[in-house]
Amino acid sequence: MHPETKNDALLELRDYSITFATPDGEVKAVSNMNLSVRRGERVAIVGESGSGKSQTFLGVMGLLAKNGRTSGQALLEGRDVLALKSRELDHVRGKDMAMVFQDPMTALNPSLRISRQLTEQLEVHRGFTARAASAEALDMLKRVGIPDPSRRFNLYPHELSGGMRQRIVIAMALLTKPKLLIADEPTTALDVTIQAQILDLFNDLTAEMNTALVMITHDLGVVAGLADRVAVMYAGRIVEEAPVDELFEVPAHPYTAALHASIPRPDQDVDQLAVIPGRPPNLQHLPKGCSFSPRCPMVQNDCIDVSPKLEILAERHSAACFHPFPRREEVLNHG
Amino acid sequence: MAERSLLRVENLTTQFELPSKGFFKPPMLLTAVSNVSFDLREGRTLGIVGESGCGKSTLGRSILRLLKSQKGRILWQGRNLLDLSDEEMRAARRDMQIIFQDPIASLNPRMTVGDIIAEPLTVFEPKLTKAERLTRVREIMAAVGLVPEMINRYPHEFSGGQAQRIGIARAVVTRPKLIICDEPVSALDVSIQGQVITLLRKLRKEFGLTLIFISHDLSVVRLISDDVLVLYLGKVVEAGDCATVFDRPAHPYTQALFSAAPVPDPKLARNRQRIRLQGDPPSPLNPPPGCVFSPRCWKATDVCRTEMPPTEQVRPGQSAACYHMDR
Amino acid sequence: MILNPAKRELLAAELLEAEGLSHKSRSLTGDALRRLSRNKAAVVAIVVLLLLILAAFLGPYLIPFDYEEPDWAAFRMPPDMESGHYFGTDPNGRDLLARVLYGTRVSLAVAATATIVSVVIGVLYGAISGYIGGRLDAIMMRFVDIMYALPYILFVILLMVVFGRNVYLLFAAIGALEWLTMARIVRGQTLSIKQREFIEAARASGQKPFKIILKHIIPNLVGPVVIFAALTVPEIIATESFLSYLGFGVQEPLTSLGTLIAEGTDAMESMPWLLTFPACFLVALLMSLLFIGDGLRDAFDPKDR
Amino acid sequence: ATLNIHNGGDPQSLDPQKLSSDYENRIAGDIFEGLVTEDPKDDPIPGQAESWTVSPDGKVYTFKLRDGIKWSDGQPVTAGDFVFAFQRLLDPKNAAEYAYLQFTIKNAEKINKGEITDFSQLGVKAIDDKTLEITLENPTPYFINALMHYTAYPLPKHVVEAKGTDWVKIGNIVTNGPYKPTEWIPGASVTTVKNDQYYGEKDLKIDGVKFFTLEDQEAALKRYRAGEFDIMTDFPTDQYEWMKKNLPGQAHVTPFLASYYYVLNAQKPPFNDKRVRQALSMAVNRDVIGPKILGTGELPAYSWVPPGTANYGDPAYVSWKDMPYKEKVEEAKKLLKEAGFGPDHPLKAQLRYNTNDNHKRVAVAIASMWKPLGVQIELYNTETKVHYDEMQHGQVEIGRAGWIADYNDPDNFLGLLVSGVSMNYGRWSNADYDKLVKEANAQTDLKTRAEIFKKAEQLALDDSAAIPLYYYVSKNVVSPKVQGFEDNIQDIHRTRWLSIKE
Amino acid sequence: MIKYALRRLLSTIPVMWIAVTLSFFVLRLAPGGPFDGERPLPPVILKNLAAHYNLDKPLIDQYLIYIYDVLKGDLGPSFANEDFTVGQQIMIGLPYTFTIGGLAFILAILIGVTVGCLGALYQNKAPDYLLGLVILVGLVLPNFLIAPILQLIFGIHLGWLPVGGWGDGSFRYLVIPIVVLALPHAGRISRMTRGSMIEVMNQNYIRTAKAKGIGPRLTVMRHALKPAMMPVVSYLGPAASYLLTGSLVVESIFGLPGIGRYFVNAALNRDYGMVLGTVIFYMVLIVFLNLLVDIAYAWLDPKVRNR
Ligand SMILES: Nc1ncnc2c1ncn2[C@@H]1O[C@H](COP(=O)(O)OP(=O)(O)OP(=O)(O)O)[C@@H](O)[C@H]1O
Ligand SMILES: Nc1ncnc2c1ncn2[C@@H]1O[C@H](COP(=O)(O)OP(=O)(O)OP(=O)(O)O)[C@@H](O)[C@H]1O
Ligand SMILES: [Mg+2]
Ligand SMILES: [Mg+2]
Repeated sequence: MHPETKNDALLELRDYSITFATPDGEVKAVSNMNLSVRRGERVAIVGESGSGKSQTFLGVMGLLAKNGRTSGQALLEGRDVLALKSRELDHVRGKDMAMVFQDPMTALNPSLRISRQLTEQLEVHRGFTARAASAEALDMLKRVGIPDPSRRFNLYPHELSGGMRQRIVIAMALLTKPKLLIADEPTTALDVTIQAQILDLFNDLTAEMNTALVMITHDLGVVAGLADRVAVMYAGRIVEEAPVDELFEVPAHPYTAALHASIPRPDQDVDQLAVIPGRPPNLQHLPKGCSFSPRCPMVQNDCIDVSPKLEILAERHSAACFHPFPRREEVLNHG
Repeated sequence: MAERSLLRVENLTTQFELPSKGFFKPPMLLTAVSNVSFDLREGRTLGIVGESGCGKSTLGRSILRLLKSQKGRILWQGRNLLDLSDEEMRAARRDMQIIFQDPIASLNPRMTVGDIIAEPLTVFEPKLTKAERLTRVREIMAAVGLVPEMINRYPHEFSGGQAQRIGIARAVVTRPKLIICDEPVSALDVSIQGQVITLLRKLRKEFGLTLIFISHDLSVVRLISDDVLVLYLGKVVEAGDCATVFDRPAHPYTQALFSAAPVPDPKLARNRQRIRLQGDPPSPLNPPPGCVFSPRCWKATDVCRTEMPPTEQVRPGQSAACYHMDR
Repeated sequence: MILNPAKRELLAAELLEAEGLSHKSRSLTGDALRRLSRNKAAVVAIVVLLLLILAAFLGPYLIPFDYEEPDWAAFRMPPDMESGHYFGTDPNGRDLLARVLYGTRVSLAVAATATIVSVVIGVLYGAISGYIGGRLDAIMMRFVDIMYALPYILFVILLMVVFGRNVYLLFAAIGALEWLTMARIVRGQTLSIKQREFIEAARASGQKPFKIILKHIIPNLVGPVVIFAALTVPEIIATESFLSYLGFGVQEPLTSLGTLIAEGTDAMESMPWLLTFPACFLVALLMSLLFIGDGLRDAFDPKDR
Repeated sequence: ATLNIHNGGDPQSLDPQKLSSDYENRIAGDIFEGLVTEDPKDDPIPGQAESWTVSPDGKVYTFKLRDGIKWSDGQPVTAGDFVFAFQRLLDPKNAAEYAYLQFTIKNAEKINKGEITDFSQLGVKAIDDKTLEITLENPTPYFINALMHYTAYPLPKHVVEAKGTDWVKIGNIVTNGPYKPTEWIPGASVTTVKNDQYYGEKDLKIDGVKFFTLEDQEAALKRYRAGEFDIMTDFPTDQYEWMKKNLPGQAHVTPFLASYYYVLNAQKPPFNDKRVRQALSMAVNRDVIGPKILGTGELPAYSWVPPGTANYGDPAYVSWKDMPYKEKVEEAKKLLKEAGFGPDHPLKAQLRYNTNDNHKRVAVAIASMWKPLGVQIELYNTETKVHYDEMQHGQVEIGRAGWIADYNDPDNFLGLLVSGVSMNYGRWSNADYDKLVKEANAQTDLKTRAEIFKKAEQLALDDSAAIPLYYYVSKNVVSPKVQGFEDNIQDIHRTRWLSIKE
Repeated sequence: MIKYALRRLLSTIPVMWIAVTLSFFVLRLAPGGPFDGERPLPPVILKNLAAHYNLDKPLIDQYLIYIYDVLKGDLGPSFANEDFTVGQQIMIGLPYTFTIGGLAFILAILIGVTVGCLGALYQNKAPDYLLGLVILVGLVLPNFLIAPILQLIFGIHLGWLPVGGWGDGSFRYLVIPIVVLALPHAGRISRMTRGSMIEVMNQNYIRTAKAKGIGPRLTVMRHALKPAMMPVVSYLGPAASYLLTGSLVVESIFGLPGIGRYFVNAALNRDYGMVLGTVIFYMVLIVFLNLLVDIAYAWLDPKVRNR
């Protein structure tokens, strides 16, 4: 199902870091990250909220906030997009890689009609006429499940519900059939029926156009249903990377394991909800050793002094931990 | 815990006036919430689920009178909120808070997080000293999983999930009696989600907090809610005791909805069956006659397309509006 | 081997300490000032402005000539080092340097008074009108229309009749008329800001309307307000010199930069120094204000650093 | 060839009875012609009247109209048109502002006051179409001069009666002067062309004139330099030096029948004290004002009537005219001390002037000239309307004023100091003076008349009734290609005398 | 929308009435009268004049007569220019004023918006500072200084353009006045545009637009400009009304027959009829322009629409 050869990598992040300058000091949102995504592959990025998932890919798109800086390399088909001039970057953005933003409410321009916002990239990147672009856009609206698309086509964003806006944003990213689609929590604002529909759509489109999908999500259900491979982030680092089945079956990193354990189960009593103890990391003052160590149930002295590197543990399964594969009971902790 | 009625909503209807297309046409009316009634007792949690765009957020905002409702009553501790003066309403807000669906948009971009969270405190507990307020803010930040050092940052410097937690912190900081949570955990990873839910449970235990919990995440709704309300196109199609409804959904729409919930297990996920609905959801501007779900319902018959089914009790603690429901 | 709980506590405490570096709460204004100090153009502008202020208020004591006393030996004298008239003299034989310094002082005072008046009134008025909306908005805005239409000059004439020739009062009066546009701008911005969700959030927090205006609307107006305030200054100075030209401005022998320039313009070719020096002062003054305005705008925008 | 004249302000009207200023006069005098008109030197010459006779008592003037004079529409100009014009001028309903200039005519004032409603009692009669008889209240030596004024122009009775107030509109208006107006854009210009019905049409060398409205003199000078104007009727004083260098011979500066003075409120202390008035007057260094402060060389004024006024001779002067300035100041200090003012009791006063750059400069200079006397002056300028309103109401301590002669006669100046007249802003009042002026005006013999006037003037000067500062000059800029422009004391230059050398 | 516009227009009637009434009475409070001047008029003449213009009647009667005439569409006589009524004078000057003011307005917007956008794009970089300095000179120097400088350079030394006047109304005559009028407004518009453009460029939806790779030009023109124009548009209403009512300074420097001078001179001359005429004219204009501005708000920010 997924191509194996390494040189087929579509996106490759090498020693990639992001820092933000704030008055209180530097925030290291992403530290020395390495990741590769192959053509047509569907990679899910999960991890703690605030661990740098969104910023990683905003950085790739060249869309960081003004106080953000990237370093390292982000190769898209071998070209380092971080080094591109803004004109060259514009040839790549929207055409070769597209992104669905996390916050659909503010991602749409409140003063432009949906139609305008949807069709323009077709006109710019693919030379469509206005009419052809409208037809294509309408078609896409239908596919993302917007009811009565021709009427909504000419509305302004604020006249739509959150879910609809989310779907507009998705449609926008899909329209140019990019090689790499980055979807940042694309379905959080959607009800499950539409979510399912969108996921199906992602499934179909990635297969159809051999689009690689990077899906950032918190919904492990979505991960389970869609992804081929999963990368788990914590405090700006990838702490584990594995094919989806393996990750769910044998999580190697204690954080992954803890996450897994925290999934609410239908039969569960609320008061037994698992949580990870301690406080989330402060990206301004990361511990010297493993950043998860202050919260890790398995922590040992070596964890505190040295930061573990991402190491291959099994075939296509790597983790950054000195003491991988905890037992389930060990990570369970009821809040 | 005394189980008296805290909030009772009767036949609440909220409409939006949309600008008309033509110069001379009258404005169009969009009925976002239509005739919704429910009763919420103190300390209970009401889950609201439904398709996106079905009016969940509108319902929540209408209850707090952030939107004007056209019809119905909102009885809060026996008083109809719709009759209160602006001043009285402001006082009443002390006990009811809302967590907004869109985390970033609901934060003032020119206020530091600390000020944002402290705002309800300055309004309702003006006697607090600065230091006390700061302590409260720090506590609550820690409780929702935010590093208190971020107190001086501005909203745009946060990730989606962090922003959402700021919203949560602001809502709970005054320990209100009722919180309307509009997708409070959608952007949170499961672990922090657990932490937030635990926090809400704790408040409920300690202060008798009552919740209205709007979410797309059915497993969370199931986990936290006592009662559940299923909305479709602004109308309640099914309501009842959470466990009962989840175990034996009666309305076809509820069934379809539940079947679509993703399962966090790749193997199961691949082999899962779900009910695929045909057709598009109808536009709320001109809802279909009869049952609003009928155009997409696989059980629909002629009567469904012409007449609105009445709400009937399915079994104790569960009612639904359907001619063909599974009893 | 699992770390013992005691060690874990210790670790957490250490971490807390490391974090505890900066726990002071900061405010938008404080942040803004700090950011302003990093904006090169703004800092240069501030320095220029300070120098001008110093010159205007201390300068007259340092030069040997008075701004109203003619030097009977030197009428219309070009800049001259020997006699000590570095900027030359005017057709009344008065030292131009002294007059320019006094003029700067007066212009600064006009600008400050009128701008403050116009900003305070304009912002509050516009924000209230826009935020409350509805009938009140309509009435308040129609009032602005009326104010616009009333003959400005007539106003000034009347003010002069009622209050006599008080310069500062005149400035305040100019400000009280300049606020109209400010109010309209603020109202326009308020209309769109009040649609944003965080305003709804503030209402849900039980904030009173006036507090919402103060804490939520106005901070988000800072950009346009600061910029327009900076733009108001040249307008006020122009208005002042126009009024002086009509005879309603500052009274001789006092003068203002605008008046000096107006006089200098008339002798642009025959006595260029009469124009050049006051014009340079005015340009320096206004340019620095405008750049400070731009800098403040940038500084008050948390997204912009 | 056509001429472009910078004319200053915007004319109020083309109706000669509704005018009030020199820029209107410039147009009106080109398009209308009275019984008497001006030669290039502004001396009266026959206009529409070919000749006239005066009765021995000096009260009845009989004018013989020229043959073949016509309105621009071809209708003849008759004595009736003059009668009509005078009656209309004096009709209170028409409220002509300058009607009073013709109050010397018999019953004119009474008609204007509404005391006489029968207009036929006015002293202007048409004996026949060609003969006009004007009877005066008193013999008035300057009456012929007064007839050059626009209030004495004839009106086309047939048009005014047909069109009412609209008769002045371009398209309706007919005129009897050398030119006729063809276009008027308020705020921009009035254009005239030759009137082919005019009796002297053949001698006109200028085909037409465009009178430009442009109040900004600096801008006007620029347009002049760019060749857009041929004549400027005023120029900014500061440019005089520059023009002398860069436009040699083009700036004309000529004494002008007008004086610039300050009044002191003689009814209120301290200015009811003659010593104070004299001290202030003496302390003004008049010699620096013209050349230095204004820069156009206005001559210092030590008399009330400007030199060169007709029917007069040399005016009377203040006694201390030729004292060196230093001594004047010493004397002034002494006088002030006598009046009770000194360092511990300084004289404080407000000096008012109407808003204008030159007035401001003069006021500033004079204030500093007074400073050594220990006089503390507050300068205060107001708009013209307020200034004169307050001056007339005696609300001013020291006030700036000026007077431009309406007609060339000492009476026009000396009348300013007569008790009770509205232009006596200082309210200086002296019964002897009033008597002398009245007596002089009753005289038919010009020489005695002048002597009595001079006595009156001396009296006023000795009592320091006001502070004359300087005599105005007229300022014109005339392109070298314009010929026939003769400087004269009333600054009147009719286009019919001009020509252009190409 | 039409209903809203009509309602707004109707609401102007009381507003205009108030403005006129206020002005009418305020005017009479001012010292000095229409006939005060360098030469005091003898009491006879003054009496005649007062009777001629109804000024001898009780004030309230004068007011009623005036209102009655206005309702008939007659703005009454002007005291300063007796050959034309107030209405006629305004109508004569209007075409000139509107031509120059309108062109200046368009020029100001074009320059201002362009410079503002460029300034925002190159925020705090060399082009921003340079453009800022250039455009600000026009803003900082008063127009009574800029006008003669341009006259000197282009009219006298270079001889390219006429120094003043309307001439035959050809474009050559209008260039300098239009530029002089437009410059300060261009400067203001540019500063305001720059400021709000920077703010808008930080919005999330601009990030979306950038992500689409449609290039900076479309991003700015299509996505940022509209929202960024919000505060600018508020300024454009008053700016247009300034420009369309002419400017005393520019008219008197260039000798243009516009109506701007009436606004000042009428008050100085105590030309009661003209003052009220200008008030009425200005009211009509400002009400109309503000209506346009409010409509523009709705266009720029669709959320404002369903207020
Ligand atoms: N402009 C900024 N300045 C400073 N810090 C920032 C800025 N933007 C983001 N951060 C910080 O960078 C970290 C990573 O943010 P990011 O948005 O990538 O998180 P995320 O993993 O996407 O989280 P979520 O799941 O909540 O969206 C967060 O801790 C956030 O606080
Ligand atoms: N301000 C508004 N003006 C007009 N229509 C609106 C407005 N807000 C919401 N609507 C409409 O009301 C309906 C209900 O919207 P609402 O936001 O309540 O949906 P929701 O159930 O919260 O959906 P989601 O799950 O996507 O958030 C939608 O059809 C939406 O288009
Ligand atoms: Mg994110
Ligand atoms: Mg919602």
